[in-house]
Order: sequence, then C-alpha cells, then structure tokens
Amino acid sequence: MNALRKADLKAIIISLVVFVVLQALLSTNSLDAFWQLNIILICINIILSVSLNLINGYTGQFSLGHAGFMAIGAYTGAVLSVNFHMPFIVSLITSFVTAAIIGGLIGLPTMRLSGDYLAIATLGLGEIIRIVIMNVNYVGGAAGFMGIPRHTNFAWAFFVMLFVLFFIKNYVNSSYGRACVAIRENEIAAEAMGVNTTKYKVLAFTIGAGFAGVAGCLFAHTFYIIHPSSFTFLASFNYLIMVVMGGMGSITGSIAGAFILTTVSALLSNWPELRMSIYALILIALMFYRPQGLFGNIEITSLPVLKRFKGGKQK
Amino acid sequence: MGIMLKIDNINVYYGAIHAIKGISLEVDKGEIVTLIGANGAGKSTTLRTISGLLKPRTGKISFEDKIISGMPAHRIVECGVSQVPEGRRIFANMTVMENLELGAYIRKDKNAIQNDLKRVFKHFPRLAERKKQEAGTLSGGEQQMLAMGRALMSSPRLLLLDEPSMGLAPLLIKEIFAIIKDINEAGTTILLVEQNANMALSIANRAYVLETGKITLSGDAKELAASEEVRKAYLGG
Amino acid sequence: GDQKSAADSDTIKIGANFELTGNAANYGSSALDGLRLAVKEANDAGGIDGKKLELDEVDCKSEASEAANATTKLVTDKVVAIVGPATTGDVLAASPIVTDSKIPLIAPAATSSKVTVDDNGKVQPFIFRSCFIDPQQGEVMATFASKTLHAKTAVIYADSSTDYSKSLSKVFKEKFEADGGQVLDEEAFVQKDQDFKTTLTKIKAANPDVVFIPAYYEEVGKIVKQAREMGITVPLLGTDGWDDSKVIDIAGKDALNNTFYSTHYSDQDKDVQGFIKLFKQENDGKDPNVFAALGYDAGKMLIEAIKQAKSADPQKIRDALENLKDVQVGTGIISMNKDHNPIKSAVIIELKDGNKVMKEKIAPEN
Amino acid sequence: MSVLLEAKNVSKMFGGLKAVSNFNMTIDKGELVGLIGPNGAGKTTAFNLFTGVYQPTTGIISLDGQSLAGMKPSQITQRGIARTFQNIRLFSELTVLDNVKIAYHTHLNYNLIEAVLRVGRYMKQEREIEDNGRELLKIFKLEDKAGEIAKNLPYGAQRRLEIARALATRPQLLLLDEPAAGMNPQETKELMDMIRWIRKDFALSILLIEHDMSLVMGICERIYVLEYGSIIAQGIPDEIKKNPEVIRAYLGGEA
Amino acid sequence: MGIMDQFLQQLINGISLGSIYALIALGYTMVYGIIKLINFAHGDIYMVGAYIGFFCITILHWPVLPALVASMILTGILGMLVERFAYRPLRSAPRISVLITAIGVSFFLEYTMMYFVTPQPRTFPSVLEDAAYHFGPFVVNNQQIMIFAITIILMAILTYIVQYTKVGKAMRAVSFDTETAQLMGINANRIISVTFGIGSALAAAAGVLVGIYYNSIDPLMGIMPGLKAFVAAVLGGIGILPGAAAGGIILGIIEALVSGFISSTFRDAAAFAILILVLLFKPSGLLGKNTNEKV
Ligand SMILES: Nc1ncnc2c1ncn2[C@@H]1O[C@H](COP(=O)(O)OP(=O)(O)OP(=O)(O)O)[C@@H](O)[C@H]1O
Ligand SMILES: Nc1ncnc2c1ncn2[C@@H]1O[C@H](COP(=O)(O)OP(=O)(O)OP(=O)(O)O)[C@@H](O)[C@H]1O
Ligand SMILES: [Mg+2]
Ligand SMILES: [Mg+2]
Repeated sequence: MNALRKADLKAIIISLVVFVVLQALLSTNSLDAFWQLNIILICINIILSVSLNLINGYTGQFSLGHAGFMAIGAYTGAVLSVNFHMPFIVSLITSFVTAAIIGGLIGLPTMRLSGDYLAIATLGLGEIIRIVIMNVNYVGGAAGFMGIPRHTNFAWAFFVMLFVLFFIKNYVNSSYGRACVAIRENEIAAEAMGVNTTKYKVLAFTIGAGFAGVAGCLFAHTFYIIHPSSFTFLASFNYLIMVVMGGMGSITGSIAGAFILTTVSALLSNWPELRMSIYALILIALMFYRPQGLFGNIEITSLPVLKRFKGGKQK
Repeated sequence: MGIMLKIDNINVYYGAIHAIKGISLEVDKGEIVTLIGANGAGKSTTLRTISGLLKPRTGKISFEDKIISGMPAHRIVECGVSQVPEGRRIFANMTVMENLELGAYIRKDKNAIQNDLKRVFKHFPRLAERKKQEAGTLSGGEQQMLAMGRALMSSPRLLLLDEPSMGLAPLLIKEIFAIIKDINEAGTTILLVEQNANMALSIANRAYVLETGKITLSGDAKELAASEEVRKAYLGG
Repeated sequence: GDQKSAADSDTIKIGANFELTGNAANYGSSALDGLRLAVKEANDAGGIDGKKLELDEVDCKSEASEAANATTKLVTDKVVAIVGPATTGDVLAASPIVTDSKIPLIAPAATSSKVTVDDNGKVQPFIFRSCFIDPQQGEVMATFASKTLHAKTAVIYADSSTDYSKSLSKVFKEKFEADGGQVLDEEAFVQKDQDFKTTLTKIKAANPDVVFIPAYYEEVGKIVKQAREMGITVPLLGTDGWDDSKVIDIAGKDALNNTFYSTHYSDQDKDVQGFIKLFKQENDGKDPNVFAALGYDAGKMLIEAIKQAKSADPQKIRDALENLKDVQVGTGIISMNKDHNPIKSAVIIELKDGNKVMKEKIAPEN
Repeated sequence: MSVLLEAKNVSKMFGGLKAVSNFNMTIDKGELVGLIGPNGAGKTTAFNLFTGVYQPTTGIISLDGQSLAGMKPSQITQRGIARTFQNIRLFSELTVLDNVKIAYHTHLNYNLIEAVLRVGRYMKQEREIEDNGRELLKIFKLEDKAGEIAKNLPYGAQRRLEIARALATRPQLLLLDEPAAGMNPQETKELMDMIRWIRKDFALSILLIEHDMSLVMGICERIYVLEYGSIIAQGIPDEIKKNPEVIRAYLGGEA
Repeated sequence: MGIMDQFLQQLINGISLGSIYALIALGYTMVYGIIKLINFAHGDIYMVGAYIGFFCITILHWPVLPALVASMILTGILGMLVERFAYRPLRSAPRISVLITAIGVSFFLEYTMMYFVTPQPRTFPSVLEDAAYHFGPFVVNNQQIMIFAITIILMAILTYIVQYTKVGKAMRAVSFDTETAQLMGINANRIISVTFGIGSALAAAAGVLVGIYYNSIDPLMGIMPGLKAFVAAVLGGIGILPGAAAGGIILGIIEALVSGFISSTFRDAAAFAILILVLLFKPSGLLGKNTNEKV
C-alpha cells in the first residue's frame, strides 16, 4: 500500500550506498584532488540543473537567469560565513530563503511574459543581479569576495543534493507538480481545470531560485572566493544546456546532463586551446543524436529494463 | 476517361504507429471520389501522403502516370495536385489577396493567374469583397472559402479536400458543397475526405470506406449510401 | 599521471594556468607566450641540471571558480610551481589552493596588493609576482598628474569589471586628492565594450585637467580614439595595461599624443633589448606586450629559483623565490622584497607620434 | 426551478468589433441548453466570457446569484463551471489518466510539506483521485487507454477525454463547444446518448454549442440563436426550426 | 556644455550606437521570424564577417566596397551552411534543442576562430577618411552618419522585400505555417536557407562596418553586440523588421542617456531594467502585436 514511500526508501538506500562508495574512494585518496573537487562540482551542478528543470522543464517557463539566483545564494552565504561567522547550515538555509524571496518577487511580475520574451527578461534580471553585485564594495565588487571558509565537502554537497532531489521529485509527483506540468502543456486548459497558473508559476520560480541559491552557497564555500565572473549569462546557458541535454521534465535526465557536462568539461582541460571547439561539437552532436534530450521527459527509473528492479508501481 | 491518380499499396507510419496499412485506390479524370471513415481511420494521412507531406514506407503513388511518391511536397504541387488541408490552415497574418497570390506561387504566367483569380472570385464573391482583410479575422466559413480559393489558384488538375465542412454552420455547408460540385463541373478532379458522409456521398461519383488504415469497402457512391452496412456505421441510421 | 615524485623525474613540470578563453583570453594568452619563451630559452640552454622543463598548460576560462579548478588540476598533475593566471581576480581564486598544497605560484601581471599580502597584512607564503603593485603605479601616476602636469582636476574612467582597474582608481584618487587635486567624476565601462562616446561626452562636459584611464589595451585604444574624436584634448593617463602596440594601431598616432602611462620598462632601455629581440624572433616578428614581458619575467624568476634551490621540490623553490636577488629578467634586474613583490623601477612613457618616449623613471621604494 | 447561470446585458468588444452585444441568457439548474448561430456569431466568445477567459466590456454574469466579475478562469472553475474547447486542448504530452488527475486539482488540499514528505493527506488523497480518475475513465470507455499519451488517441477519444476531464472538476454547469465537430453521424448519435446520460447521472446543467442540427434539435430543451453577437431567437427546438429569422441567418432553405 | 547640449550630444551618440545594434538586430529578427529560433550564433556570424572583411582589406589589399561585398557573400554562405548542417536536421525537434545547438555553433565559431587568429584583437587599417563634423558643441562623425544611413536603407529594403516581393511572401508563409507553405508549392528549405543567407550577410555588413568604425575586432567581439541586438529585437517586437531597427536605436539612446545622466556603471543594468519594464507593459515588444491566443 505504501508503494510510493517504499520507492522513496529504496532510492534513499541506493543513494547511501553510492555515498559510502564514493566517500571511501575519497578518504583513501583513490581519487585525486582534481576529481575530488569535480565530484563536488557535479553535485552542485545537479542541484542547479534539477532546480532549473523545475522552472523550464516541468513548468515550461523559459528562464535564462539561473546564474543570478545562484549568485544571490553564493553572496548571501559568503557574507553570513565571513562577516557574521554563522554555521554553514545557517548560511545554506538563509541562502535558500534569500534567493527564493528575490526569485518570488521577481517572478511575480515577469511570469506574465511568455516564451522568448520571458527568456530575455530573466536573462536581463540575471545580468542586473550580477552588475549590482559587481558594484557593491561590501561584497568585494569586481575583485570578488575572498576568504570564504571551505565548508563544502563531499558529504555536504551530496546530502544537500539528495535533499533537493528528494524535494523536487516528490514535488513534481504531487498535485503541485501536476499543476506545473499542466501549465507547460496548455496554460489555457490548466486555468480551465482550476489551476491558478500565476500561483504555480511563481511557486516553481521561487523554489527553483531558492535551490539555485543553495547551490550558490555550496559553490561559494568550495573555492574560498566568489567572483561576479562566475555568474554571467553564459553560466545560465550552461545550466540550461544540462537540463536540455538530460531531457526537459526528467529529473534523472538533469542528473545525467549535469554529470556528463561537468565530466566532459573536466576531461577537456587537457586540451586547453581546443577545449571549447570540441565542447561545442559534442554539444551539437548530442543534440543531433537526442534532440529531445537523453531521457526525453521520462525518468530512467521508468524504463522497462529498470522497472523490474523497482518495487514501487510509479507511473 | 483515364486514371489520374493511382495509389498502389502504400504503408505509412508516424514513428512506430502504423497509420496506413496497404491502401490502394484510384481516381479517374473528372471524377469526384470521396473517402469516408471514422475518426482516426487515416483519411487525412492518406491525403497528406499524396501531397508529399508524409512519405510512404512502401508502395507507390502515381499521378498522370508519373510517380510522385518520394517527391518533396512543393514539387507535387507543380505536378498539378493541390490540397485544402484539414482545419483550413490559411495564412492568418496575411490578407485575403496575399493568400490567393501564394496559391499561385508556382506559376509565372500573369494573365493565366488573373483569369484564375476571376474564376475564384466568381465562385466566392465574398472573397472579392474582402480582398484586403487580414485572413485571420474572417469567419469560419469565409476561411474555408479562402482555403479552397487558394488551392484553386495553382490551377490544379486534382484537388484534395480534407473535411471542408468541419465546424461550419448548416447554411455554409450547403454552400460549400454546391461550390465543390461547380468546381468539379468546371473540370477539376476532386478527392474529397468528409465526416459528413451523407453530403459527401450525395455529390460523389465513387467512394472508398476507410477503417483503421485499411480500405474496407468501395464502389459507386449512390450504392454505398444505400448499403445497410454503411448506413449503420457512418450515416447514423 | 605518473605517480613518481616530481623531484625524481627527469623533467621538471611547471604549471601554466592562464586565461585562454573568455573575456581576458588575449591577456592570458600573451602572458603564456612570454612564459613559453622563457621555458624554451632555458631548455635550449640545456635545461636545469640536465633536466628539461615541461609546461603543463591549463585554461582558467577568465573565471574565478575555473581558475581554482584549473589550479587543482595542476596540483594533481604534480607540478612543482605554477605561473599565472594573468588577472588579479583569477590569481586570488588560485591562491588558497596553492597555499593548501604548498606549491609556489608566480602571478605575472596581478598588480593588486591583496595578491601577496592579505587584508591583515600577512604575507601569502606561496604567492609571488613579477610585476609592481597598484599602490606603486597608482601613486606614480597621481604624482605625475599633479606635479609634472600641474593638474588640479581629474576624471577617472575605469573598467568596472576588473579588480585591476578598480583598485588602481582607488589608489589614484586617494593620492591625487591628498596632493590637493580634485577628482570630479568617476565613470566606468566593462570589458569588450565598443562604444565609449556616451561617457566621454559626459567627461568632456566635466572638463577635467586630465583623465585617468587605468585599463587594458584593447579598450584603451578605442577610448583614446573616441575621446579625441569627441574633442577631449587634455592629457590622458594610463597604467601598464596600456603597454601594447595595439593601442597605437587602434587609436592612431595622432590621437595618442599627449598621453602618458606607467609601465615596467621602456623599449628604448638597453636592458630589455635582448628580450624584445628574442620574442620577435620566436613570434613571427610580433612585438611583445606587457603581459608577454611579465610572463617572461615570471618564467625567468621561476627558473632562477629552481636553479638556486638546486631541487625541484616546491618548498625549496618557494624558499629560493623568497630570497631572489639581482636576477636578470626581461624587463631589467629585480630582487624580491619581503612582501613577495619584485623591487623594480617603474617608468612613465609618453606617446609621441606613435613612439614611446621615456618621460620619467621612478626608482623602487625599497 | 432555480436559475444557475445568468447573463445580463453582456457585451464584449474586440477593438472596434462588437463580438457579443447585449447578451441575456439564463440557465436553470439541470437544464440542457443549446447555443447556435453562424460562424463568427460570438458563441465561443460567450463561453469565454462565462469562464473568465475574457472579461465582459459591460454587463454582469452571475452563477448561483453570485457575480463572476473579475474572476480568473481558475476561480470560476472552482465555483463550478467547466468547459471543453472548440479546438481540443488536452495536456497532449501527458497520459490520459494524468489529464484527468489534473482536473481534480481544486479538490485536493494537502500542503507542500505533506506532498514532499508524502505523509498524511497526501497518500490518502492521491489514492482517491487515482481511483476516481480510473472510475471516470471507465464511464467514458477510456479505461484501457489510461496509460496512453493523450495526443496519440483518436480524435473521438480525445473529445471524450476532454469531457471526462471537465467533469472531474465536479462542475454544476458544463459548457461544451462543438463536441460533435469532426464526428461522423454515427459517432454523433453515440455522443448524444452520452450527453443525455451525463446530465442525468452527474446532475448538472449543460450549455452546448453545435453546428450539427441533428444533435442540437435532438437533445436540447431550449435553444438560443446568436447572430452578429446578438440573440435573434430563443425557444424550444420546434419553434427555432420554424423561425424564419433563424432559417435566413443560419439554417438555410430546409432545416 | 549645458545640460541641453549634452542631452542632444547624447542623443546623437545613442542613435549612432543604436544603429549598430539595429543593423545586427535586423538579421537576428529575420532569422527569428522564419524559424522562431533565437540564433545565438548570430553575433558570431557577425564576428566572422568582420574577419573576412579584415582579411580582404589587409591581406588582399582590396578597397572597402569589394571587401564588404565579399564578406557579405561569404558570410551569407556560411550562414546557409550553418543552417543546412546544424539547424535543418533538427527541423522537427523541440525548439529548445535547436537553441542549444545554436549556442554550440556560437562557441564553435568563437573558439575555432580564436584558435586560428589568436585571441589578440586585430586592427583595421583606417580605410575610410575619418571626418568629424562639429556643429557648435556637437560632434558627428561621417562613419556614424554612414552606419545610420545604411541601417535605415537596409531596413527599408528588407521591409520591402518581405512585404511585397514573392520571396518575401513565401518567407512569411513559411514562417507562419511551414507545412501549408509547402502545399502552395513553396520550397520551404530553400526559403529558410535564403533567409539565413540574407540575415548572415547583414551581420557581415555590420561586422565590417563596426570593424572600420571602432578599428578593432577580436574573436569574442560578437558576444555582447549579439546579446544587445537580441535585446533590441525583443524590445521592438521580435520578428518585426522595423521593430528591430527601432528597438536597436531606442536601446542605444537608453544606454547613452543612462551613462550620460545617471551612471555609466549601471548602464547595462539600466538598459535591461528598461527592457523588462517595457515588456511588462507591452509583453510582445514595442511594435509587436499582442497576439493573445484565441481560445
Ligand atoms: N502527427 C501524428 N503523430 C502520430 N500519430 C498520428 C499523427 N497524426 C495522425 N496520427 C494517427 O494516425 C491515425 C490516422 O490519423 P488521421 O489524421 O489520418 O485520421 P483521419 O481519418 O483524418 O481522422 P479525422 O476524422 O479525425 O480527421 C490516427 O490513429 C492518428 O492518431
Ligand atoms: N481574441 C479575439 N480578438 C479579436 N477578435 C476576436 C477574438 N475572439 C473572437 N473574436 C471575433 O469575435 C467574433 C466571434 O467569434 P467566436 O469565436 O465567438 O465565434 P463563434 O460563434 O464561436 O464561431 P464558430 O462557429 O465559427 O466557432 C469573430 O468575428 C471573431 O473573429
Ligand atoms: Mg482528418
Ligand atoms: Mg466557436
């Protein structure tokens, strides 16, 4: 009867196994420092792509400003840690709240726009956030914010990521998520079914922005320094690419997209001068190969092969 | 009277969906042939395949002894086959006149185009009144007239009509069917797809009945209209 | 990667971490050209104790987190020391990583004082540089403006996207106002801007005695050109970011008359002729710019330190760097001071009909 | 019988065009009413006004005596008006069952935390709507298609699904916009039976737009005829059929 | 200079800056108009155009006009090739995938170019006589006038082509409904290809003119103008040619006035803020029709 919760439990157990294995690899230094760092980056990018997927993939609202919310979280977290000596968990939570509030406030008026008009508006908002940060001396301005303690380790990144995945997965599988998907599929029909489209669009935008903020906070505590250059619209593109590559409306897709692109990027660092050209070709090739993304809009767990391993009867 | 269009055992797929399962049919010059069948039987798919918007996976289609299956859609129009698609699909952001001009896109002879324009306006005087109006603001019936007028502007020898009566008021349906007959009498061969089977059978020479991608019945339109089987399944009686 | 300890290997692996893509790619790649030249020169001369130098090049993408990531890659590759990145922000991002892993880093062109000395005045043990620092050149230019040009008023036009530009603005302003001058207005642009006329119109209206433009050559060339077109005839002052012949190509000789900038060397100086000749020879006759020169200097300093350390052990190299004295590098002879900054003189160049004329040479303070 | 929906002097302008003018209509509880008229007469616009897609330029629309002015479509749906669309608007990439589940939206009241933790009301209500949804699909002969993607259904099935979905919002008033469009006479007959049966079984009022006279005349108790935005006739089918105005404007020659 | 004089000078500056955005935006909008693709690679096509012009002038020592024409032709062909090989295979794919491909093409053009020509900026020789006209306190440069004039003329020509010629009607038909356009006998692929060709040739013209005007080109020069042109196109109503021109010029003026009278630091932020405000009141751009979907 509790098939759904059983499925959750299974997923958590599998995740724990993954964690233990990776943590073992890390503690025994079987992975070098570069890959240790990149595993953390993968976790952070998964949070970013899954939260963007909630906005772009599930709710169908074309946002190009994700890096801006990430920046808000990053700077909020950094200020709390450095200037107010708050514990990391407080920084994380405050980053979520700040980014979510700003996301919500921004979302409220802009969610009236649609399609490419929304895209350019959100892109603009992201840039405005970045430009403002670049000119606020309190957070270091163009020099970046320095001296941030390195709180983010693999365990933090992994468990925060797990929490976000769990949250978004259950969110999209509830009436909240169905409302989002209805909006994506046909806004007029969604309204006609009693879905308050504005409310759910803003809610998705708020939650997505909040988790981007959390990712930003983890990011800030990974590198000792944060800099406005990390949050340009090109960074937003990057997260969008992860979402599209994995499949709009697929959480496992976003995980795969973030994993693949971060790994490819790390591997390509051996060819610094041709790196970007190769990266571009891989991108184009993947789009040719799977225009609807690796997993389309279905979850890898619902593929027939894997279904047998799953107890839960989930759609 | 020779065979104008010949469809020979075609199979058409949408991805994995097998929509047309080995259909063969013929249309003779000067005829009105109608294709009736339930929703999703594959009527539109058949017309789209003839027009080259879809490619048959197997089988072939020939028009006036020329094989047209495999040709791109715009070349098939040049061969003399024109279609009025399901749902009218007029260019809503252009004027009535511009829509008609696009119908004559493939043609070069200005005088002949002018003559055809006159002919279209004779069939559809309403369009002449609305030349400058943006097509999207026309009423449903007027849009259907425009779609037919536009197709006539390419001076087709074969006209494919996909549910011309859909969504129209009773008065307009009568008008449209009268016009179809006129057009045919003026020399254009017609392949007509209709849900309104009563009307379609009443103006057609011959008919084919399509059921889930296969032709199940065919023959003289009057005879089919009288047959018990057809009456039960399609004519609501 | 090989698991052998770096010290035992028969090559010495040096990390080169530069901006090869992104907004600062032209600066990073110039510095890398200079560094490559220094390494090639050393290898052609037989290497160090018979060991060849090997450059491990990575791209920091003109972005802070990527600079840290790339540095981590170099650390993983077991380099003995790192040169780069070129710009201050990226060096600051790399800095904690090398400090953690105890690998020395030489920043060729990061002039912000924060790079080697943190906010509490503590010297960063593993960070060195081959250029002078902002306070030095900012003050030099402020003094030059008020003492030599007798300017009473100035406008600062800075690149708000780089720390380099912003910190120089700050130093200049403080010094200029301390000397009794007045900064009428501070304006900003961002990297890769093309059109500056709108702000220049405003500056023209402010009518200052001088305009201070602490920025890199790509934008400087366009700013100078457009400023003159707009009818701004007052002296334009700059910093070492100007030091590239591109400025002359872009702005044109005439526009550049009555402009002055501080830099590390004068190409008339006989000490640097060797470097210039060598660079041209290796780079199809191309003139070195300031980044190339500083990249070369950083390479020379590192090579000398490895020689003096007689070891490829990062810690020993670090110690040797700290004690460098009277080393001949591309732009002159330098020693390292206690703050890990090279003691080197600055020069002020005046551009006259496209020629660089040395206007003043300011001896180092310590 | 009490009045369910009332439109009083409603007009709607689009730029200079008066799509609906001085429109008056009442629908009683349990009534089955037809709305006919030439193409472009303003029938769909009237539906859009009732459901809050458009706000009337003038006039008042009220449901159960309460004015609907200023309400968003979602609010009006919550008050009990559901509709289908002239051009089918399913959630085309979703499964048939999910289409229906979405329509139960307003009847779910678990909160965000319960949803994310999957506790309390979440499990109970989700199970309920799953069961109710399947039940409803069974009524519409769609139960074996529950897992199929909506856009892959045949046209007729899509129309049925749209009606099922509208019913899942548990309306008092159901608005059907050309439900028989694109159906052949036989299918239309089946649809007629279904509409009759829905009205009875779900105990609701129905207002439908249709050009197929066999359907309209066959099941509607009362008919309004619209031309150029104004009502030109109203009455029981037999009156409408004979009304010369209606024949001139809409039916043509013989009915 | 008084405030009023400054204001007028800033207006001149803004119009001249805006003409460049407008010139790039025209091509952007054409391409968008036909396949609803935000062609993020458009700015990079512009960059390639500038380089082709540069090489014609410096290496082949051609005069400006032939160099401009050569660049427009070659870049037009490049645009068609990009469309043929990168976008056409995705014709039936979701729009967003094509967008990602466009980002890929953008990176590819930028960095492949950088690999071959180095990231260092190149300077155009001064091929056009530089003449500044002083009207009292105002300065106008002959190149500013030229760019403005070219933008307006090209806009007029393009508008004419799209509105009144057969090919233009075919473009609008394809853009509205590709499939039905094919039923009119229109070779949709060819029309799309031609549109990309024209759009890219326009970008090349902008690239060469900008190169001559600002005197400096580099492989990343297309990113910001590309973005600004996109903003301009949206501001004016994307897909509408006069909208692109108007949007570009208005954006230029906004930037000029913001940096002239508020703060150059927040120029871009203010420009974006104004864009967003405009969209909130006019969700489909200044000249865009509010096409609420008919229910
Ligand atoms: N684009 C498509 N993708 C997948 N399947 C399709 C597509 N178009 C049609 N089909 C399927 O192909 C079959 C035939 O459809 P078609 O549109 O030809 O039917 P029809 O006879 O014209 O019906 P109608 O009377 O509804 O117009 C149907 O099962 C339909 O679901
Ligand atoms: N959003 C809108 N903007 C402008 N005009 C509109 C809009 N919606 C409807 N109209 C116009 O209002 C009139 C009435 O349209 P409506 O769709 O209500 O007609 P209808 O009676 O439903 O016709 P049909 O039977 O063809 O569906 C038409 O002239 C139509 O063009
Ligand atoms: Mg059909
Ligand atoms: Mg209607």
